[in-house]
Amino acid sequence: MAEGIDVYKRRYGQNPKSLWRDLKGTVEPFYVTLRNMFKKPVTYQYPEEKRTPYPRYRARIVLTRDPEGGERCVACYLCSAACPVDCISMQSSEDENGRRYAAWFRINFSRCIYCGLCAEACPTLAIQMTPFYEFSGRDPLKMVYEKEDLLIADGGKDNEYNFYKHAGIGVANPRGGNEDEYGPVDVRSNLP
Amino acid sequence: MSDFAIDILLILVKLGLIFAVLLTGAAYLVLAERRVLGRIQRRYGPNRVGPFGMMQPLADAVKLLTKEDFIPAQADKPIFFVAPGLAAVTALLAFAVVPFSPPITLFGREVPMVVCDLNIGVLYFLGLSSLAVYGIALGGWASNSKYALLGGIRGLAQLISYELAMGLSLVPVVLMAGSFSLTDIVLAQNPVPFALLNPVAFLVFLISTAAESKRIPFDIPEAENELVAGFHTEYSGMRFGLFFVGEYINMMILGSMITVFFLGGWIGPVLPPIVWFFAKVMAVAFVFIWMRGTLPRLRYDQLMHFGWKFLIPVSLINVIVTGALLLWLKG
Amino acid sequence: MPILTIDNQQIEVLKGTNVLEAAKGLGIVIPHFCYHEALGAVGACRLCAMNFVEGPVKGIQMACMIEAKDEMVITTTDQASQEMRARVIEWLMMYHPHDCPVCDEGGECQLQDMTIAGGHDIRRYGGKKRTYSNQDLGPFICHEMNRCIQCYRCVRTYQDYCGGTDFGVLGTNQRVYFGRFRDGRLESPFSGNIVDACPTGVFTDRTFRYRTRYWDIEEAPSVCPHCSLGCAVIPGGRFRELQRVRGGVNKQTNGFFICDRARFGGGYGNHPERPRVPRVDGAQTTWPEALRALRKRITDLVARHGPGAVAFLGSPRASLEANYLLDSWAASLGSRRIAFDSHWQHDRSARVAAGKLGPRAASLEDIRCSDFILMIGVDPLNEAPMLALAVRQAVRRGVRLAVIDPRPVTLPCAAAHLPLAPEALPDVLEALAGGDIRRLGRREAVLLEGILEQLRAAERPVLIGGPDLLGAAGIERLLDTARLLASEHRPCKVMTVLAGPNSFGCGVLARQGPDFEAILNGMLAGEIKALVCLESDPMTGSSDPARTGMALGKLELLAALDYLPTAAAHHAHLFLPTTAVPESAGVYVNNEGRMLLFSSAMDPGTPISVSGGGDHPPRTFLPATPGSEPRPAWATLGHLQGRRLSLRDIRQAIEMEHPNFAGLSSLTTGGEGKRIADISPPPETAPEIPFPHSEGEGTLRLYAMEDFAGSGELAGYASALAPLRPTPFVMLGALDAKQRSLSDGQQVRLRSELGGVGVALRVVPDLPAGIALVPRLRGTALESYVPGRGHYDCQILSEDEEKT
Amino acid sequence: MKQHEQVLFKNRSPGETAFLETYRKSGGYQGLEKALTKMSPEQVREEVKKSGLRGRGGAGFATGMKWSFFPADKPGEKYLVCNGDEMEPGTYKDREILMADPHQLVEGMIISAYALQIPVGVIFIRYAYEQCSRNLERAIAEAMEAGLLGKNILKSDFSFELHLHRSAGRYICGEETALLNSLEGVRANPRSKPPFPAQKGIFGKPTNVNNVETFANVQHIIAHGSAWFKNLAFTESGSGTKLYCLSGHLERPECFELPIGISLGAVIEEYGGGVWRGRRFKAALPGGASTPYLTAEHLGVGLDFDPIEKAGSRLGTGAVTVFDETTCMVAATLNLNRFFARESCGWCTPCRDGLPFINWLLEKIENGQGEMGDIDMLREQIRNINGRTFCALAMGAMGPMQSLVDLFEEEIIDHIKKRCCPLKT
Repeated sequence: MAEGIDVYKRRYGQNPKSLWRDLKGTVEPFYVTLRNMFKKPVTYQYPEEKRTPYPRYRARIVLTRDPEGGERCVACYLCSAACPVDCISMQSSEDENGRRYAAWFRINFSRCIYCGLCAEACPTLAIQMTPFYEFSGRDPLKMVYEKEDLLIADGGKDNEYNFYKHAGIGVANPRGGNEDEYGPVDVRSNLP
Repeated sequence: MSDFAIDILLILVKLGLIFAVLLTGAAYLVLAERRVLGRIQRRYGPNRVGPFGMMQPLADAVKLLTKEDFIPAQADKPIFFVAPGLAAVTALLAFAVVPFSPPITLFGREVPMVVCDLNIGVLYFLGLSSLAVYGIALGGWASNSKYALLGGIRGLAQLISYELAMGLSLVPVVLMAGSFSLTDIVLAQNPVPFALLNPVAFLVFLISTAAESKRIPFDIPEAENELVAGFHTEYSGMRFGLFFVGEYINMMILGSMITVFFLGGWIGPVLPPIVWFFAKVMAVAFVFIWMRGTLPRLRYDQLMHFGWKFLIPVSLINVIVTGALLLWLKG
Repeated sequence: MPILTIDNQQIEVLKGTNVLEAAKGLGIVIPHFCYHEALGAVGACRLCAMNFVEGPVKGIQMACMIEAKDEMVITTTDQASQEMRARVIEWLMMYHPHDCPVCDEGGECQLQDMTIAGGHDIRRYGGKKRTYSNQDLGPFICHEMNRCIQCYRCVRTYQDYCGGTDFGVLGTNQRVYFGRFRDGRLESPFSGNIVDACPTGVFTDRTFRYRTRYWDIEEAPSVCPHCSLGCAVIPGGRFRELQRVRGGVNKQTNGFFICDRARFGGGYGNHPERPRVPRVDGAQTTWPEALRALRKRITDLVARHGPGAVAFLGSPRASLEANYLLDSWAASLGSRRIAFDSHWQHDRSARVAAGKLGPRAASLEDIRCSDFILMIGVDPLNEAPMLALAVRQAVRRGVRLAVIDPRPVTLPCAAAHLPLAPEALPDVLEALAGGDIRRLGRREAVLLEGILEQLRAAERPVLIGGPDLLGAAGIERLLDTARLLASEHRPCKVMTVLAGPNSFGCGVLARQGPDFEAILNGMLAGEIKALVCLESDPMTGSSDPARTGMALGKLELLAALDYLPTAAAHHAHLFLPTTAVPESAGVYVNNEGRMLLFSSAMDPGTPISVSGGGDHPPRTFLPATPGSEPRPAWATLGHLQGRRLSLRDIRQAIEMEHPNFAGLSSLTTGGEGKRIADISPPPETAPEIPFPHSEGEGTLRLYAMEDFAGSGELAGYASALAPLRPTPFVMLGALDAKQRSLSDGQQVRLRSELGGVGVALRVVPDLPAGIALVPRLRGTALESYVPGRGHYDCQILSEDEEKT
Repeated sequence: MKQHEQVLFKNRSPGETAFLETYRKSGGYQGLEKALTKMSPEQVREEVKKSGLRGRGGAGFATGMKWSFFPADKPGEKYLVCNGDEMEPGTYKDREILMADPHQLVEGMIISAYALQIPVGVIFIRYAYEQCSRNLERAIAEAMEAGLLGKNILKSDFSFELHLHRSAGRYICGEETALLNSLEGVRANPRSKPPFPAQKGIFGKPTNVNNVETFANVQHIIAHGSAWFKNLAFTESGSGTKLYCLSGHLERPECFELPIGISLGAVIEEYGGGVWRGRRFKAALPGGASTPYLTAEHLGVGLDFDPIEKAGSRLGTGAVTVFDETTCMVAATLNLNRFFARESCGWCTPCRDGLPFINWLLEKIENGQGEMGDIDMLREQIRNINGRTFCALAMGAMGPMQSLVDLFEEEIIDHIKKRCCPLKT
């Protein structure tokens, strides 16, 4: 005990107020918790009471389309690289117009943790999170969604964006046909 | 039917009653704790199983019973099996000496409302609470897991440390009552309970029992965020359930002990003595739950520091002061 | 050895090192684009700016252009040099398209890394972007000029290093364009290197187009199995499929680059018909079943006919470990009938080289550093492509190169070519060694005089020969010549081009043992009842496929361990699948006796693209990977002998048994490898097998030769190489053609002992008289013409003549 | 208009070209005769060194000094190259020489070849100078015929063959190492220095490269002596005469041969006839498009190498381009920079991409979309381009650019504040 007091003195000096503060600090929380016990709980009683999530709520993932109705996803693998639980897999391919797209695209929702890193990584705004959260099942295979299940007929957030119109490699527009580009250089001419 | 047989029968009936009351009490104490903690945190707590979640303990029991009984590969199996039982049984045994009502007259026989009114009840209680250490120490050791072992060692150190303070804080009680029998101790508190007569011993005992029951803020052996689940990390199913139930039975035992030693046992006006007794036990249990909802966990060194450098000296001084006072009073 | 200070750290470097390399030695990596270790510094990108505080040069300078000197004090972290680097990156990124997501370089793009490292984050340039039109550069290379940052690496690789002429720089100022004059396939057999050289996505691998990302590829340092040079390659797999191969770095062998055969010819392991399941008598079965059956049948045969009834055939494309275990298995059964190459001439040549090459073995690096090169009977571009590139590096330094070969040896550099008939080659070697040149023809004598003079004057001459035309005897003579030409102060090094990646190792293991000819005779005589083939196909590999086929037909048991759908694997009574090179680890001993480790980049299995039918993978889940039955040959062979061995154990056992391989178990992958110690005593050379020649009217001596993409066993199964395979043709000298009034390009009939085939005629100006050449082209009528077998007698007739 | 002694333009008369006969009459090939018969190569080199002749191609490096680095006495292949790739905007002096009197160049090259003991010479001439190359072809043929060129010139032991090569037409070919590459038949990209052409030039052999005007001066030095040559100049440090090509907003934009050191004001007023349309002088480029601007305060500066450098510019090729008061300097500099950006060979990044970046910046400012931060950005670009490129082309472009931000910053700010070009009507 004597040493306890010594320690106390070393720590707080001779100020008796400190002891008072400590005692108060020990007892006061009991009052706080007791007071809270008589307040109304803030819990939503979920299945009976439903809450409308905010538009940026992160739940079921979709693949969106550009304004022309083309698939936005270019299968760049950035979402699968960003995914911390490795629930996204795909195979990229090239169509006859030179457009890169996902030959297949799969999200295993039974693994997904809805962290939103895929949507954040997506450079073409293809992969987006929706607020649809009532999403569960008993068969893991039914939670494995393929591209057909994921694609929606809408642009989602930032509806107007079309990656290929900005890419600068002449897939949607002819080469050099974007508004921020000069036409292709004629390398056989030295004329300015 | 001989008297002896009737005595045996009575003891068995009492035992059965106590067993049932204790186990259901422990189960509902879990529910109560979860509800109270919920309210402290402004949520409801379990309210889905049955009205007000009353069936929750049953659901928990079913769940625990049906869960896979998992044994780690390198575990020391016999000890691993025994440890949870040890924890629960030592807790249960302590109740043998608790008197929860004055003796009643039944069919002309005076029946003491205690399983066994030992004249050394206090020592019996202290001995059993020392044995409780084995449950967690062996459980932690036998799991062959670093978390469990660490939890077990911590539990060992903590329980042994606080036992001293607990024992010392009971010395003034024995001095004041002049008996080791719990019934005598209760009777000695009429009309003033020892909590008022000797508040220092009461507080030391309260804190020590909280530490003995390994509850927040003294849940160092479990400490989820350091040791996963401490000594019972590797336990699952009903074995875990035994540890779990043991803890809550322990809580009730300690509540009863506080009632017996300091709160005047069954003594109280108007209401029948047994109601008083249970009301007091429940009040103590509520305090424990309240404490859990309020205080954060101590650090290991703080815990040891507090036990050895504060509680033990304080209770020693209290023994001397109380002894001196009694000598002077009776003097 | 100058000592200089960079960012307050001192470093001592070799004289002539540039400051950029010196900084790299300290772990300070300054962004750079145009500098490449193999291509040198040209100071075009201006990115590696450092601040030279003290020393002979001052101020902001390009580190790659400045030689490290004593007392230089340099900072790389000061504001001025950092600003310079940030601005250079900004300039380079002015026009760069916004297409990283659809660019195959993304993830392994130096421009991405350097942009971040250089400190340029936001594009301030608000003007319009320059764009280019792309070219179709053929089946191997994709062109996306908009991404170009004009580091000139591609053209320096393609033109300067690899000697390609059909690709270059066009235009000036910011409209500089890298491409061909007009669309078309890049003609150089080293064209793929511009993919590795390009720091961004201008040139990407078309066979790898949109296949996968760098971070998803499983890669491991490996060794190219297509020829005997042992070039370092890095195969990469994903979804159980080989996705691509890129060049590795081994300064002793390939340096930094690889040939297109190595790069695009990796697909043999993904051949659609690859046998992946053990088979017993044509029926698929499980591993334990197949192993039990093989063990039982062999035990039965040994019990009935004695150990001599079982013969074994190793392979120059199997790892040293597997060949060794086959050898030890044969020994444990008591059979001495084991050969390691079904091609007699190749087998013998490898043994000669293994026995006699010794310290005179020239590595490719020795060739690059040599000062006179004589190539005799070797056609590098077809037999060992990277040799041609090594020779070119010497020639670029002004080194003279002489080629003595009947074939029209094309090289990416200037050479003096003396076309002599194959029979004359050993005489030439003898003349060079003995100095008696007069007995050759006059024209030859004059040229040889010059060669001999230069050989004697050179300080580091190298002789290079190949077994196809020289034969084992010729190889031996080549080694003797080198020994005679060398003196104490002046080494004369030799390189022998061998057949397979592990020919040398097989040569060491074979020593005095029997050759396949003896085994063949045993099979024909009925003494040998069983043959176990380890990753080898005697049906197409031996010098006489017809006779081999007959012999195999007489066997009671033909067991094959392989990963290719070869004829032997197809006909085998017992087949055990093994893993392809990118899927396995092991050691190859290359043609100079250098032990090179390769490790496994991926696991075997049916590719997802196959099991999913090109669409998404099947929605069924199995505990086992489909098609993953193949096991490494060494593991299977160990299992068959009841030994549980790790690769390390095997290597230690090899070291114990063959002290030549000292240091084998301490080798690491990705290193330069280690040359093996010499064998003593060298094996005896078996007498040549003469091939009859009837000098009839109009008969020509027909020699088969290797083709870049058409001849190799592995290359034959690599579908990506298809565009490089020529249509069948026969080459004839101008005089012979004139005599027969045949003209170039004409469709002719080639008639020989192997039957008649219609092929196109190529008239070559300086082919020796009386000689015709055909490439061995697998999968065509020319498949059965085996190089290195000697000559076939043939007649070449025009289609009309044939009809009459 | 005061007449000064004409040396290079001695035989100039409008519309006519002096060939061998005229040239000989005016004392041509006497220098060669003197050199070959009376002087040793060392003496010739010494004489040129004493004359203080400085290269007329733009850099102004002392010719005697350059020659002293040349391994003249070592045997082996060596080359003499004349740089006639005159493409600097505003410069046309070589054309004037070759149109008036091409033999001067031929003789100058023979003497130089003798001095440096070089057997082969090449004249690299600009593609557009068609008439000049015809004149040169004729002059060379005439000299060959007269035994002044070829084997054993003037019956001495010295032989020299001279070739004419017409450029394929690119400004960068005027850079000496790019010129050598161009002569070798590869892309006309500059080479890194060191090694200098004197050590490793065409095909790796020692090569001496000089300008047309420099060579043309050599024979006059030899014929009349270095003291005479030195006296021609106005200034103490200078020597000889210089062809000043006047252009821009002048009444009489012509080429005059004037003594070195004559003041800028005198040239403009006396010979150029003053700024046109009676307007006031605003700025001038004293030596072609790659030299910094001079302003009205510099009108008294003598047009010689050292004084101009003191004034913050360079004599360059002596091509004086004058801008009147109505000129927008931002637009003028943008025009110059466009030229350099277009003529970049595309080898190194700061030149290839940095100059277009500046183009974009200046265009933005000129179109009134500039922001105040753009001036800092411009300075930052200049700072990182200047002296950090592979060759001197971008450095030349940064000459006027640097002087634009130094001397005319107010004007740029005006552009930005008014959100348009203040001088555009």
